[in-house]
Amino acid sequence: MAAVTYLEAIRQGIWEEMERDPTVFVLGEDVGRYGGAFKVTEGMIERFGEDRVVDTPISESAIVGAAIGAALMGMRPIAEMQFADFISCAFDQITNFAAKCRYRWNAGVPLVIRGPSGGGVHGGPYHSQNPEMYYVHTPGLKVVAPSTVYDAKGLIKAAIRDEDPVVYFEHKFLYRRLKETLPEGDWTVPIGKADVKRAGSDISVITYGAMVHLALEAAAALANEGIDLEVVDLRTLVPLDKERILDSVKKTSKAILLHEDVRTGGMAGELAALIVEEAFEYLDGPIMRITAPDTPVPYSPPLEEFFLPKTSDIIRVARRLAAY
Amino acid sequence: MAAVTYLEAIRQGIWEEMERDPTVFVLGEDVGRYGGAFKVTEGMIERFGEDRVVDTPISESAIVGAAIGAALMGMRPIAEMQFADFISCAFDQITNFAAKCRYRWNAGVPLVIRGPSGGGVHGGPYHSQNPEMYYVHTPGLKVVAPSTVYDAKGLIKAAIRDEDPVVYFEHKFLYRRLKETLPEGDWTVPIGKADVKRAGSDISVITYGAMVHLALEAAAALANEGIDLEVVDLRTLVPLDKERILDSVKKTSKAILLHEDVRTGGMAGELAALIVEEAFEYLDGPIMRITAPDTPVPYSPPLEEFFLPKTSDIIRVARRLAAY
Amino acid sequence: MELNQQTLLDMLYYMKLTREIETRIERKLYRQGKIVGGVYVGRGQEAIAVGSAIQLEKDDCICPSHRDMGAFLIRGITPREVFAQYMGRKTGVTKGKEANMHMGDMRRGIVAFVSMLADTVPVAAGIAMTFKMRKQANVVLCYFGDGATSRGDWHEGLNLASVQKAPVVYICNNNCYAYSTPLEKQMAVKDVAVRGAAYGMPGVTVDGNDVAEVFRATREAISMARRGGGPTLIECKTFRMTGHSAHDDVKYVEKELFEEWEKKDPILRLETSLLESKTVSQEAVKKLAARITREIDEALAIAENDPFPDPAETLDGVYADQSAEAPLAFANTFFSQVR
Amino acid sequence: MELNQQTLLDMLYYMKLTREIETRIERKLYRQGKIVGGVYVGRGQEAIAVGSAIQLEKDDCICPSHRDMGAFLIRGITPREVFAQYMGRKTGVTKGKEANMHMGDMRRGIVAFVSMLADTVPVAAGIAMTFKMRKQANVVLCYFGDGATSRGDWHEGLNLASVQKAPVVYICNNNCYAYSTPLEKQMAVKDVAVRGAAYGMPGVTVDGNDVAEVFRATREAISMARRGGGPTLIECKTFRMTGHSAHDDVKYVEKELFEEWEKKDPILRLETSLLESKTVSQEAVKKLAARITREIDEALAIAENDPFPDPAETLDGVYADQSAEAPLAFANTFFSQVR
Ligand SMILES: Cc1ncc(C[n+]2csc(CCOP(=O)(O)OP(=O)(O)O)c2C)c(N)n1
Ligand SMILES: Cc1ncc(C[n+]2csc(CCOP(=O)(O)OP(=O)(O)O)c2C)c(N)n1
Ligand SMILES: [Mg+2]
Ligand SMILES: [Mg+2]
Repeated sequence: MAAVTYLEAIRQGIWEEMERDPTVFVLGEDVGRYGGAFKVTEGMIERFGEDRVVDTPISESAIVGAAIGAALMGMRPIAEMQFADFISCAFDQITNFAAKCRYRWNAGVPLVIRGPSGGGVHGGPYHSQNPEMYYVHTPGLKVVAPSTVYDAKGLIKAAIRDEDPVVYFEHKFLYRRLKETLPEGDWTVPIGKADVKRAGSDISVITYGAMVHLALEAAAALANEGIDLEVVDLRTLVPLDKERILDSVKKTSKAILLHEDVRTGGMAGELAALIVEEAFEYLDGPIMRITAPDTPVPYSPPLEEFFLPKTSDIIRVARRLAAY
Repeated sequence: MAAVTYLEAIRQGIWEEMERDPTVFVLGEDVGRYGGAFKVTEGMIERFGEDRVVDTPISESAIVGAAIGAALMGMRPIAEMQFADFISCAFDQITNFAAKCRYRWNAGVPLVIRGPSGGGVHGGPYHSQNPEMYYVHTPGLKVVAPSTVYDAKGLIKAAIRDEDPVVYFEHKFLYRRLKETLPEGDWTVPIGKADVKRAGSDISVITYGAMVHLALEAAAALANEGIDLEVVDLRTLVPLDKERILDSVKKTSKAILLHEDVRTGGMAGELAALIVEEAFEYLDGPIMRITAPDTPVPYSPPLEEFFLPKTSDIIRVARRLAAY
Repeated sequence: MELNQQTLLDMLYYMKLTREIETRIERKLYRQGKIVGGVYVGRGQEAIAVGSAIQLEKDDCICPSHRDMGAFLIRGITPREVFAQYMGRKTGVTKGKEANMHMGDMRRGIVAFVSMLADTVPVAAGIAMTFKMRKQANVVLCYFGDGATSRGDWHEGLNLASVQKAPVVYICNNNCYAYSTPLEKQMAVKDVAVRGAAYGMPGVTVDGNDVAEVFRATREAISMARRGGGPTLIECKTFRMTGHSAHDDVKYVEKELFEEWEKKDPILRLETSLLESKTVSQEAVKKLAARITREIDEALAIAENDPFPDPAETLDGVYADQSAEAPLAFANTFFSQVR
Repeated sequence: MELNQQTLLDMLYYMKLTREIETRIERKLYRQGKIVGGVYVGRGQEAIAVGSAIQLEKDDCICPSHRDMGAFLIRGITPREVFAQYMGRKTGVTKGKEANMHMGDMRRGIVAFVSMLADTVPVAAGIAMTFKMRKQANVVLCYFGDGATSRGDWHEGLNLASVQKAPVVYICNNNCYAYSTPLEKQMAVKDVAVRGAAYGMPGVTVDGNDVAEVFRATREAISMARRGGGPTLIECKTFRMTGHSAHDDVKYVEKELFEEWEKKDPILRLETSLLESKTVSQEAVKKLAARITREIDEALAIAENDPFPDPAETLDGVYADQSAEAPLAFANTFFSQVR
């Protein structure tokens, strides 16, 4: 088996599910002949035809609305947002319609909304966002953010098979930068399970998405100094794998919460609350957040560089926390 | 001076600002002759005319969009959402346009978006929401949620005068249930300042909106048992009055974080993170969250009753925490 | 479906049943404090839902809005379920989770309304696209008011349905008001139907108080949709013979307008024409009224004694694995004839 | 404004300036890796922005979209600012905070584009409503592509503007594609202009590659708007003579289409007609080209040496009290003639 990129892994996952299950289909802007702005759906229209690879007008709200309609009928639509930033235009359909159908009237809406999120490519304020918290905060949705090629494939397949609406944030910085040889056969990565990407004994770094790789870099750097980081990759933000998180913190007694998203109201807050509520007695130091600052994502390289959390930030904070 | 309700206080505040400043105007659905679904704008069209009290089509996104356009021109629009739930339909304009104008191109957008939020009136999933976190998590917005008649008036006036976009959530349960005699003259309540609604020494209950009253009830009840609650009313969620919050927790060493909004990704997470980050050494017990569960707001009375945080919840948790 | 005597009688039944149920809810139960939350009724507009939904077949779908009680009844929601729904009982269609007109059940092809007006418009397009993908000759009827046509989702939904030639019929009740806002403050056109042309779809205006006209326009649109001809926008001119909701004193509408439209009452009109053409006798009409009263009395008696949901159910059903019972997707698989 | 010789010459200048700046950006700077982020140009569409914006007066406003460079230039954005903007420099219009076409400056009556297509459409309505409230006889020109008309905000904005009789002119560049998506997959109508009727506003279609036609249609719409007659929708038929952005190989467009439209090039067309009518000499055209090259060379030389913003500026300006300088609201108070 040849190694595939993160992006190819997502394509493979969708492709396999479309082969396996005739109710799976894709819709979005330019997903057909063009294969999508990032080429995630490349080749699909040739294989599966126009009925199952639907080019839409620029109507994010209607894309999600139509996906809901199809899902109510037992289909399994995958709606692409050309950039995750544009999911804002479908916010109402996602949070008020898709998220609440099952609770309100016991109607399942097994759909996936996916798109490229994240910065590091000089996309500026509207092509770099990390919109996960808007959906994490909405009961009824599941939210997924894979950090590796393996997880990207396994989670997209699991998302498609899930009975509930799943918002799947892929990280565009990782699209072509990661490569991995994947196992053959039909396998998934379960939604709701975190993954310890590196075991360690001193500090738990709890994170997800592209930041996982910074955490691993920091861990490698700190190993020389005798600071042993455990890197917990959430993979799924909702439902949250509380057990795995708490186990890790109970073991290390110290936690760094790391995300690329802005700070206030970010995932780190939720994690901090969970930890102080349920593992207070185990804590040997303050819980530290490393996040983007509370600003839009700026465009110019020195600004974006400043905005994004860096490996050096993790190293600095970990040293301080280790010394606490 | 006669006592006024929470609702009347908001009307007074808007009215006074409209008298004071010709750039202030109101727009929204049924705000004109009808005076708004809850009558907040009653009488204004007769006083200020159709140009300054604008009835709009059912177009939340355009209402906010038009408010942005007017604000860019130096006007101070106040956009009413008939129910705060419907703010979802304007999410993109608020988070991507209004919130980011100043940062992106140094353009001020002094507008207010206001509407009735919250449950307790059997409104069901779409007339009971507490959507504050979607806006708290968006840099560039300020978010306000008054709990008293005094604060409601003082904060709406401050919001109108603010140079930045302010999302102002009024609580519909309080509209006609609270009454207060207000001081005469022109005064405001500063945005960004929390208020200790009851001083106490044992446990800080940090909260906002309608929940403040539950906290005060609980405090009264627990006083007999020798448990002395301090009730900190945030009033403003962004910018957060970190100093006041930390001062309180440093004094009491214990904190309960209380809100009507659902739990995951809620304000309590942000507060917990702040406290463990900055006041870890002062903590004498876990930080406890009391919130609505992670579900939509159900309709039937026994369900909604179960859903909403109750005074008895606070009492129970406070007792446990006091004994910790 | 033919517009024959039986159909006319069926329509009379459903229109009168609608009127009586809603009258009971608005003027009795609401005032008695038995209704949980708000009440919106479709008094004077009954011909629209009934004249259209009556023609649906087994696997068709409806997306009703907040004044389309008749459509629910035709799709098999029983009066007892309706009352239980409005009183927040466990036996309501949504088991107490949801309010009044927000009834949904995919087994009966009914999508639950979402308060955000026009949100069902693109959803209806998606259901219709599914019919097309599956090569099922089914249709969706999607209902909304004049006010809802101002929302972005309305536009996106109609446009998508049209580009996709999806088998959906969009039915607007133009009752001259959106809450207190008259048409001229909502749109600078006189007829909502002209908006069809913006999507390259037929836009027709009919007298919404004439059930036969509604029936015929819908029949044509349905037949075009089933044949793969794509969507139609039907505007039914009517008038809201109440306040916006039960608590609205509706001072903003001139009395004369109510008086004028009272004369155009769709039920009165159908009944009169059936009597004049001797399709039914006075006797039969009386019997029908009595039957309806009986049905409603019985339903209400049961519903009033129906239990409230258990508080702990608050936590159920946010996700599939928490659902008390099997999910109800696969709409049409489970569908069974309702009439 | 008269469509006289001077105006035609001014328009030629701005169209050519646009073309040259964008060519420099797309074919030189981008390939040299000097541009930060993506590049969208309006090659072949220059007549639209120029033929319309040229007519604006002091306190008027524009809401440009991503292929309207000419409108920025006419409103006084200098080539140096443009280059600095695209290279992420502190001297760019947005000081490095924002990307390429997202330039805005209320002092010059320019609203910065937001990527979410059509988001400026209701904003333009709000600006125009303000003119009306203040009884200023000013107008807003709001630009967008064919694809943007599918968005809900487009609908809500046009409807609101129309109900409010707000002085705004909505200008659609219909360049036959939205990214890779051809018109027939976006809408079931042939002309975007027909959508005007849905809002009770005039909808006119013009040849977008004929700057005089664009000029005349806009002049009429502007004059109607200033007189209080409300908004107009102008559709300018054109063609995108590039890929969607600099990285798009545009395989989905037939070569023949490019060849066909090449012949309709708006600059060539204006130049030829000015030469044929002897309004300008060959000599003058050459001089104009040389002047533009010189202006651009000079601007670029400066911009390439302009500093990047300081990293710490990342944190500035989210809120008013953090702004390094005074906020720039009150658009028109500060406005000064730009040409
Ligand atoms: C997005 C949104 N905004 C506001 C409301 C509040 N609201 C409920 S019904 C209504 C008026 C609806 O008018 P119309 O669509 O004409 O329907 P009608 O009630 O006249 O049948 C309004 C404004 C809502 N439900 N959804
Ligand atoms: C809401 C939204 N969805 C998707 C995009 C991505 N996108 C950028 S430009 C574009 C095509 C725009 O087409 P059109 O409006 O015709 O303008 P053109 O580029 O042809 O001038 C798309 C899909 C976007 N910017 N905003
Ligand atoms: Mg209406
Ligand atoms: Mg285009």
